[in-house]
Amino acid sequence: MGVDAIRAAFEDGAAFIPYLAAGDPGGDLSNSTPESAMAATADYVSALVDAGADVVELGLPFSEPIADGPTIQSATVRALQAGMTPPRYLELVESLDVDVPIVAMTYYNPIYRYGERDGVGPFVEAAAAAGVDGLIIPDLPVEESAPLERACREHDVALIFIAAPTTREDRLRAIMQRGTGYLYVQARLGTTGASRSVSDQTKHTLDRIAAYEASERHARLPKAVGFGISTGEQAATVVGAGADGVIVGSALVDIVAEGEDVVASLEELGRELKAGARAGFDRRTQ
Amino acid sequence: MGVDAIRAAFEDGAAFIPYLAAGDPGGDLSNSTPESAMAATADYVSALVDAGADVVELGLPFSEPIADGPTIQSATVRALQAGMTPPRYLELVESLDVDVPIVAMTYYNPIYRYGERDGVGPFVEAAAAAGVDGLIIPDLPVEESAPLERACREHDVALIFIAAPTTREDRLRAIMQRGTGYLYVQARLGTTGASRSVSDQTKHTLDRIAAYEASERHARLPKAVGFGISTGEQAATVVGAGADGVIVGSALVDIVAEGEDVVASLEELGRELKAGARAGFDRRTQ
Amino acid sequence: MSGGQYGRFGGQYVPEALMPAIDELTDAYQRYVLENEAGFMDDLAERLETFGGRPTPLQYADQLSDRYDIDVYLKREDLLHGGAHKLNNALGQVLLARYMGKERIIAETGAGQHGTATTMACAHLGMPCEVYMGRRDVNRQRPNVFRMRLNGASVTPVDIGRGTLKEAISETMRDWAGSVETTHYVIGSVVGPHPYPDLVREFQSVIGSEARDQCLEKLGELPDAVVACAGGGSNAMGTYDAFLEDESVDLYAVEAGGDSLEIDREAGVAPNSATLSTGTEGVLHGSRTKVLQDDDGQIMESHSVSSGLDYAGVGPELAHLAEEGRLAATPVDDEAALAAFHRLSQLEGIIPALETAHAFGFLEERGDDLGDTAVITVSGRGDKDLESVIEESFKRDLPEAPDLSLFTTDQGGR
Amino acid sequence: MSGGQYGRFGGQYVPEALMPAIDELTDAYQRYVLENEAGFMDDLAERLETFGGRPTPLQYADQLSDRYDIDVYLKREDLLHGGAHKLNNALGQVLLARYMGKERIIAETGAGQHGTATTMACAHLGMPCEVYMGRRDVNRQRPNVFRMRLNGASVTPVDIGRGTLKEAISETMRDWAGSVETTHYVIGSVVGPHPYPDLVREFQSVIGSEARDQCLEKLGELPDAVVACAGGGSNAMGTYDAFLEDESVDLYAVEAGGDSLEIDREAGVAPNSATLSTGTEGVLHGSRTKVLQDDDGQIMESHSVSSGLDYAGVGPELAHLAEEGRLAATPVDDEAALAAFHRLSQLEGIIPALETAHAFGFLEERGDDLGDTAVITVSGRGDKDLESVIEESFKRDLPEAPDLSLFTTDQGGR
Ligand SMILES: Cc1ncc(COP(=O)(O)O)c(C=O)c1O
Ligand SMILES: Cc1ncc(COP(=O)(O)O)c(C=O)c1O
Repeated sequence: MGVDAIRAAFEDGAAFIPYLAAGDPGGDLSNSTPESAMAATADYVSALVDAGADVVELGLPFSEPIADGPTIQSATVRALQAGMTPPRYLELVESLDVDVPIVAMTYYNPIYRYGERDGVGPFVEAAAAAGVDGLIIPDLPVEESAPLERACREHDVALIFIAAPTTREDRLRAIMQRGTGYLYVQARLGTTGASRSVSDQTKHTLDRIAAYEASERHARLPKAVGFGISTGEQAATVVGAGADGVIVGSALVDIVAEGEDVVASLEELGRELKAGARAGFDRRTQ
Repeated sequence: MGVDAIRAAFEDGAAFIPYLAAGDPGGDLSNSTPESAMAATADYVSALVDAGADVVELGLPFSEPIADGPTIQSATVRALQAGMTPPRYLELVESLDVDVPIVAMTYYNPIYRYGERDGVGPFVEAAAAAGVDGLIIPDLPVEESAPLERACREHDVALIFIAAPTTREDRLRAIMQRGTGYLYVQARLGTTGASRSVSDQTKHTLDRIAAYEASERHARLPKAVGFGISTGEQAATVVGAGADGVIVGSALVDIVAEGEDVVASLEELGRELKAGARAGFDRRTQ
Repeated sequence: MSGGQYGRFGGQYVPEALMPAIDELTDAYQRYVLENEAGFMDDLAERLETFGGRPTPLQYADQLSDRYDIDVYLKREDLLHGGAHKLNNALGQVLLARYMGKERIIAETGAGQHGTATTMACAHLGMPCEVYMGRRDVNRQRPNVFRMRLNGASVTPVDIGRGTLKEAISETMRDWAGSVETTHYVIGSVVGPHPYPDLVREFQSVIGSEARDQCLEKLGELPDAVVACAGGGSNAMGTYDAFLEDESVDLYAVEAGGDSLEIDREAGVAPNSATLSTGTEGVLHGSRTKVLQDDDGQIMESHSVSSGLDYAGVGPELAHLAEEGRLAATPVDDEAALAAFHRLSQLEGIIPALETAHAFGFLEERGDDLGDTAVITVSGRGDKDLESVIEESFKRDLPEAPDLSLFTTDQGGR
Repeated sequence: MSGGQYGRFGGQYVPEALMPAIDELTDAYQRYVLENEAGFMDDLAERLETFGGRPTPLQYADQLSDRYDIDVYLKREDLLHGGAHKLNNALGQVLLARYMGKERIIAETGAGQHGTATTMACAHLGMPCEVYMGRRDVNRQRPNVFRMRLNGASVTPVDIGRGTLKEAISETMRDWAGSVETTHYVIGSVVGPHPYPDLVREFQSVIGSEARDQCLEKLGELPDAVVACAGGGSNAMGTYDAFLEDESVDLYAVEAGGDSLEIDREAGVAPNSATLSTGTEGVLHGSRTKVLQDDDGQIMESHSVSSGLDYAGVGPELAHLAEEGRLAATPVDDEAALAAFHRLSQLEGIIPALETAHAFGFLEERGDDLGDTAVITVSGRGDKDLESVIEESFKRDLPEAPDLSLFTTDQGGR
């Protein structure tokens, strides 16, 4: 596993990457224990993998999720209330019985504070051991990422950066050069959250990245688009516009929050999304 | 009547001078008309004269009675609500069937505003015609009294000034020289209102006035003490200390306010006060 | 005839018991204030600077100047400690009382601004203090009641009459009648018996003298118009004093037009407090001046949405200057004042006292014919008025007001 | 490594989407603020003077000096327009946003002082403005909510978490993540990603540089101690900056001790906001600094009776200076702060903000060993806190508090 496994997950050109908040017990907190919440997450992950997920992003909840919209904020609150902690998170990852890469998405402070000494080393080491293949840290721009890059390189964990619609050439260059695994292309400005339409910005950003890639010689990084994708049709549009995969979070988290037939519903939406991504790929390569 | 009548009223050396708020209907306002309130005041005045009053002070209510304490303030409010006005006040005085001098006590503004033109002339003329023998204006120090003095002289109305415990020699001189009728000796600092004891200040003030009189050659002015006298014993003390009369207001206004057996109660307290004043005079002259 | 005459107005119509104290004050005014005995005025100036925050700025108002196409300058008395021009006088008088050896301070208050200024000055100078305030004003100006109590002063609500400034002044005079030997009465405006109108004007004249200097320095010339709201008139007289001799400068006194200028003299009710505009000559609270009164000389209940202007009298010197034509008195009604309150808050980022807002209501009405440059005194800030303004704006469905419904009902506990 | 490092602290831990705006701001800070391009700093200074009321006085506090037998000087930021030091920064940033061509302003607020300062600056400069405020703070600081609305700004209550400053900052960052191209985020303290801690300190440093000049002018020498309350730390850094090189001057940062200094890291609750004293290193709101956090790196809910200090982080430069020993951080608890609030109100006639009151609680505890002369910044006035103080004092039966029972229950309708 590790960085290569993530690259491999993009082989069919239309990766489906679901996001779930780890340990989110869903709507009804009253009967949940940390163990039951973790077990539920494990079931949901399996369902999504069954539906065709190529990579799974698992959120490690942080109390100040500044990059997240209301849906994922609420999931974060629920997960924390249900008892999710970094050690339990790693336990959960270790317990997963799936053969797709797992990417941990969290903020800088919990990984900085993990373990006996300050600094990101202890977390990355433990995460790699538990089976985490990559990291996404939305509040970590390239300016601050050197220590984490070092630790990730040492433990063969991908460090996935985000490219935003506001990211200009010089920053894009740094992000492309320093990121590993895949490039998280933020579909639109704002925070995470499902939206009705995929913005023109997405296509524009993908084109800019493609142009940049064409002008450089280093290895190509898969581009997965996230922020606001919730339907198969959107997935198709995005992949059709040049993405190598789609990241879907809030729409799935909503299903967990509602708490009814979660496994079946996740599987259903997962299939739709994977199918959509494939359809988009077909459209583009026809 | 007029100035001389007032001087004459002090002949027995122990004048009893009751104060009432004209047109004060007492406790229950609901059934009162201006006429009934005026008739009541007339009855009360008669009762007090029957009890031995030598002069009657009748308050013409003013909306800002800054020199009055709560008791007379309330009477003022009642009288105004019952419809008392300067013209009605003069009607009331004219209707009185008593043969003691009547002194109008009020503030400067109502008399200044009376009649067609500004200035005190119209009021003094009308008041004299209605049978007012003297005026007490608590917010008119000698500094501002020239116009009123002129009008009073013209119409043979006494202008009665107040000497306060704070009044020093130079002011006392001006007050004694310019006042007519009698000198209102304020028994203590503060506003009008019954109190339990007659203060040492009273004796002190009376002594100062006597010393001043002894040093001057002009005609002696009777000294009536007011502010806080409510019992025969207090009247006796005050007259015993050198006063020529006592002025009693709040204790009588209280009886009107209570509204029960007013005539009989006024007469009873009136007799006690007159008897007290006489007893004080006897004590002093024995 | 007494001192303190302004034409036909002024005088000393007070009980004999107070006259000695008035004489003493006249003497102290002469010595300490006019002659700077014992360095009194230097002491005061130093305290006004470091405790009070003087000088206050003269600010160019970008947005208002645009709106009225005239250069509008704001004299920022709202920045004074306590939030209004009132401190100039209160600190002056409390300090004077200390120089005079007085042991206790009493004061009346309407809006509570004079009361808070006085209690702040008393705390600063270590003087015990009691403030009388009409019950209605206690309810309208609650934050100021709290401030006075927090400064360690007693606040005595006055339940007589309609419970506004008039009643509070009368009640304070009653206290003084009993306590005059040890107590100084800090009157809050250019009203009352001489020497108060002079004394208060003198303490407040720092407003205009600073403003005049600032004009000369910034503009190189005098303004065409000087505008101030007037209740008792201390803000107005303090603003005008330095300009009185400058004949090219027009002076405007903006009064509280209340609900209406119609006065029902029969019923004894004035639905406004525009004494200069609608009053008649009379004697109130120690001086001869313009007064809102009925045909019998009874003082009427006045009305204004702003407590600090809600008074049936006005300073005698203002009455005189108005009669002489040196100043123009113009009423601005409740609604125009409220609208102006919102306008200033939104356009200039200055939330004015409701009293002050009247002056800006005048600017809205007359801004276009005031010449090239106008100076307006921002006599105070509006923190004390927030609740009233919200309520009154809501009642009137005022288009200028922001929607506050989201915040006015309590949303869950604290 | 990014710019904006203070020893181990500082940095730029923000989403990529914001980085271009942060870079743009860094550039604008360099050009306009540090190099006075286009006369920006002159424009700001002029506005701070005429709109804001600068310079603020340095006042000798007679009664406190007596009480502690040390010369106590008060730097009177409470006299600044809006009632707190916050305007120095808010006006600076809003003006900077205008120079940068931004069209909209967003801000977070805790006590509402930064919010009102920002809305006032926005009204003054004609900028649309939206302020995020925790629901709990909306309820604790109602007058400030009204003031912001009256200035024409939107106020958006934040219902997440405990509804205080931390949540408001997070929410404002979320808004910014979506609006960054046209919008400037006016952070209210020396927190957040670089260049904010520098930028805010620079705008606030006028406090200390004035105070230092005033000391030299009045005393002919520097003070021995300089005291300021610290929440995020803008008042403290603004006060200290000019004194940093003066080694003889001791610097004290007074933090909110809340109910207790015991932190329950298991339960994730800090009954205080004394971040320098009880926090640990972490990354919050864009910078590496001292943070109140549990063993898992989750940010804890902090507590203080004063909204403006109720924050789980602190400026990175303060964290660095505290670690280096250049300043001493000392907590003062809720009760001592409330007592100090009453003490200052009664002894000096200055009603301070509850935040500010903490600094005076420190003076009460340590006044006798601060040397000969101390300067304390009165960071704000207490008008916003009246209701809270009354309630909290009553709850505690605080002996220093005046009796307010006569006035707190409504006596008859309005
Ligand atoms: C802010 C403000 N302006 C004006 C006034 C009116 O008083 P004066 O006319 O004496 O200035 C008051 C009175 O309380 C006030 O608080
Ligand atoms: C008056 C006052 N002082 C201090 C503070 C604390 O903030 P800072 O530490 O950034 O100065 C605040 C915050 O709102 C405040 O309003």
